[in-house]
Amino acid sequence: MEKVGIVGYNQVKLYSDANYGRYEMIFEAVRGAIDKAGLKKKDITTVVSCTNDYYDGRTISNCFTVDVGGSYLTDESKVEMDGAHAVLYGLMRVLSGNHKLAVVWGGSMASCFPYHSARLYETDPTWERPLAYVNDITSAGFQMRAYMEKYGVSVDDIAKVSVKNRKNAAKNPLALEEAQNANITVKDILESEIYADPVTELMVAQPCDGIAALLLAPEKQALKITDNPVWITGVGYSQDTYYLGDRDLSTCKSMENAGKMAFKTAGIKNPKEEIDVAEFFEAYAHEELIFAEALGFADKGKGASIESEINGNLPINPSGGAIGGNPPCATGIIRIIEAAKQLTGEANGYQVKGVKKAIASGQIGMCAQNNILYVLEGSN
Amino acid sequence: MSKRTQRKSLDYVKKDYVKTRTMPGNWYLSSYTYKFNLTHMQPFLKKLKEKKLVGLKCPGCNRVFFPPRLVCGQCLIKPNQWVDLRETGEVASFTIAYLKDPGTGKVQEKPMVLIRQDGADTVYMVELNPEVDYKDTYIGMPVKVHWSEDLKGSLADIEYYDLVEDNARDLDLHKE
Amino acid sequence: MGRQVAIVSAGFTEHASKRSDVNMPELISEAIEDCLKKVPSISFEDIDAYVNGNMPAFEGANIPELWMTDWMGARNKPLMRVTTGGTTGGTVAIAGYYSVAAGLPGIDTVLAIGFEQQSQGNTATGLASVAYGEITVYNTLGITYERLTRILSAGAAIGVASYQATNYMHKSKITEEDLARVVVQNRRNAAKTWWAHLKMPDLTIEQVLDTPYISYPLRYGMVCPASDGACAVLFTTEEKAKNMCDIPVYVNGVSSIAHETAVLGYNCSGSGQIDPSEQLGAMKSAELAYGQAGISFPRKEIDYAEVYSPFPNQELMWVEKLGLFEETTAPQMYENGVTSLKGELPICCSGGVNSTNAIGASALERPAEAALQIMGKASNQVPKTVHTAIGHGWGGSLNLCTMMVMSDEPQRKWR
Amino acid sequence: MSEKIIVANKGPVRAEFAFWVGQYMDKFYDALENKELIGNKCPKCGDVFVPPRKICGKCNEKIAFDKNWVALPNTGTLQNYTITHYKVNDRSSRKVKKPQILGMVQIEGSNTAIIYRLLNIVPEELRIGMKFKIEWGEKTKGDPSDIKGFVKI
Repeated sequence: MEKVGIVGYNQVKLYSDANYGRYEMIFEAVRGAIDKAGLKKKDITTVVSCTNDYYDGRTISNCFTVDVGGSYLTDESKVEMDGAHAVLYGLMRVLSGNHKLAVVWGGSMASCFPYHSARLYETDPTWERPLAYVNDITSAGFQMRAYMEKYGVSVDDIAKVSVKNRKNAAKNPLALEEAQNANITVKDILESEIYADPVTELMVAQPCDGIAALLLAPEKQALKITDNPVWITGVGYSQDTYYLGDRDLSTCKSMENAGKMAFKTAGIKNPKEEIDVAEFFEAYAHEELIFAEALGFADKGKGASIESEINGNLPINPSGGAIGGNPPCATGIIRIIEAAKQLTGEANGYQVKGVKKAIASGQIGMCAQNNILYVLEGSN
Repeated sequence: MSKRTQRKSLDYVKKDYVKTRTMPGNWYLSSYTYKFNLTHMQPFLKKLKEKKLVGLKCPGCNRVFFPPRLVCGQCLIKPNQWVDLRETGEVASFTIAYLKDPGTGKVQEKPMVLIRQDGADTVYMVELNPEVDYKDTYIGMPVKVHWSEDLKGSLADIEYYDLVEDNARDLDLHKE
Repeated sequence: MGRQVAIVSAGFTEHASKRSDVNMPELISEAIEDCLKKVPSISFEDIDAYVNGNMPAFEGANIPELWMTDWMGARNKPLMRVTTGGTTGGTVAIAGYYSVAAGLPGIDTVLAIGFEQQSQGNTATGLASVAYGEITVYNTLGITYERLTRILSAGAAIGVASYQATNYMHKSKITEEDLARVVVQNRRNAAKTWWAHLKMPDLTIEQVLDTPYISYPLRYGMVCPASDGACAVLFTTEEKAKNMCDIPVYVNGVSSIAHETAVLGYNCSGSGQIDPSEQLGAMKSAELAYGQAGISFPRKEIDYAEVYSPFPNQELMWVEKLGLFEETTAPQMYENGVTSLKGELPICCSGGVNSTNAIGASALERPAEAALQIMGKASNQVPKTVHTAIGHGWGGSLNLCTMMVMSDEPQRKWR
Repeated sequence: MSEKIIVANKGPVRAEFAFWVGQYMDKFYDALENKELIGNKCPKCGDVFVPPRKICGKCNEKIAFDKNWVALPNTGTLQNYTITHYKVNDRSSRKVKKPQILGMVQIEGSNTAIIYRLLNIVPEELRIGMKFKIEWGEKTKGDPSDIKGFVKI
């Protein structure tokens, strides 16, 4: 795969109930990204948006965002998955050689829709949906139990992930205020209310309001726009089967496949050695460990042994990850932006030292059914 | 919409399929909210109360938006110049809706129009004076704002649009 | 950068107003089966990635691809979902093209699937929900819901199309008979297409004009049905395509242009499309796609066109806007039989969207059918040899437009 | 311009849907109505699916409708469980006082697990690998609610 450069990005601050209109927020994100890159509207050749009809409460959710999203008389499309998948489509459009500058934006306002109901609409309507026993809440419980039971992982290890991410989020000014907590302890996490046993409320990435935008350009074009682009050198994505009863929830097959494809594309032989920082879309604390294991950073069941603090061996989610704020459809883009920030040295306050290669992931579906992984490299 | 209109479809070659049972599902839009920023609308609404029309002009492309618009898509900037507009406009497009009166069951024809205010570069949906016969509606028909008696500083201050008597009307051979 | 992409196969399901015998995944598995049947050398193992789409509000299921994984054979495979309303199918086709063109390692053969099972939901509510959010702004700004219902009673897609129809009729000075003629041609063509929905072999113009108005100038007999159905198209690289079928169809140009919405603007702001039949977006998308494909004289170079026209006035309008005919001359071409099956430039010989509209699949069926015409495998095959064809899609509030230009020869000099 | 004016408007309507279940599920629900459990078997790998499917995702093999049906017992093994106070439906989600215990139970003779409530059991008793049996609803209607839940054997 040829390199594609990230030449600009912008994310609005995450709020649980933002004092923003939807269009205003989209405009702020997109305009901000274009301004950051020092470009104009006419430089945009393609726009890929990421919204979801059931999150926005309207069919054709990209219909009215043409003006504010920068796609006026521009080659436009919409991906209805996670934001990271929209970046994939933007990447494909750039790689095809048809486009010089792709704007990818995505996000939604979780304060405006019944999140769990919208997730319930994902389930099999002929079998599971009428009774709603399978939903995003219960599936999280099943996943964590399967992981703990199979490998004998202690609940403390999982709570530690949430502690780390919430402490990291406190250093990230754009993270969700409710998730920022510099003084949180494992005890606080375990004593918070039960979400779906064994998952507790504070292990969950809380849905919130937010939009993020990203600019992609082919190699030569990227170097014209900025001296310091971040390169996407590898991508992999994969989808697991649907029924929870068919899957081994203690691991993540789709992340494994995505990792294989991404590392192969980027020419990474030994991810454990080569990757300096990881930004995962962990919808729940245990998913961070499952993902790290699926990618081979630790043996199965030993994910908690990774030194994932900011100054650790392999820092994971120095920005606070999805636990630091999870705006549906934007989280994946934000992960890529945060990984890019680490590579350019812009992660003020939570910068990891000496980052050369980073990974970022996005996911969708119950128990992370579909995963996508990016490998990013800095320009120096 | 469809329940109130008369239906008649054409026959076609049909094939029947095995009928299986269904499972119910709902999409409660009433559990959703829609957030909008209407700050840019306020000066416009204030002027309406004074029986004045203003549009928002984009400094990039000089298009005038009536009603005002948050962002100009062409330039991707927020327009910020207010311009005064006249009360007249013209029918840019129209269609006729056929609605069954729920009480009598009689079909009523109603013209639906898009009006472009003179001096503006956008069209918007409004009502015509109910006395205008649907057969008289045509593209390019000149119209004028009919103000509501009770001005509240809302869009309803423009109650409907009156037809402006136009001598050239009968010369338009191609009116629909 | 980039590489040549080819279509090697396309499959359909039977379309009907109620496919009550299957659920959504079973429906698409029928289309996939039909698609793979035409390329015997290909099995599920050879498909590297999937692109999917439908218009979810019509079925009430969010991201149904997750559930359908096994039925598509997509277990442990890359999958991407794209949806853009009416153009969903076109978008899916274009995403299928880009998936191959991008040249991501290991992704050579991509199956693009579009589907819709509209009988499961209420199409009118589904369509209207596009604007509910915007309508509430009108209410906030002082217009009562009662009055809003009156203003909007022309309703949703049919509403925007009828505005467009009046404008088009005004410009080209045609009568309703011209509109009915398009319908008759389409429905008679549909009768010869195995998967089409409204098959009316003996339809006449009088019969169409005998139906009541739905909203002027469109009558019940003129508008598209709401169908259940699915379509699958197989994209692959130039090298692989040669081994898969006799006549691979090369995709030489794609575009999907968005324009601002017609009739109802965002945030209660009115629309910049003063004349909804002007369609700058369609013109720009044609320009872009023809540019990529190296087509300078569309009228001469294109042998077959599938345009997305739920309403007859749109078919006339699109063929003009896409450069196939001069402005306002399309109605005459239909009258003279230029666009008929045996004509010089046949249009929508599958019956078009006017006869079969499973929304998420419709715009994918256009390039699919155009590709089959080039391969010579179409159900209602045109007698002349088709070298270059286009598949077009339209959606949103008259603001989204997709184009795909296909040919039996790869575009050698492309960029 | 002065202060920001944000309005949050409620949506007006709801859309109703009726999902066709397809012939495979229809047959399955017919059996449920008679308090029987059936599944179908992949002719290639021999995996048995409850509820039945048209295609085996593992071998991408089409399972013919007219054969491959398997009658299954109403007992199974607990594979996984969770406890939650949340109740979700199409309209909203809310917290209820009494938590629901949901179990993933693999029906004997099948290769997938189905998710239902576990009845008459306290969380402390739960162990993965426990045997459960189906508690049928009093009045069956031919839909998923015919299975009321699972009870410990």
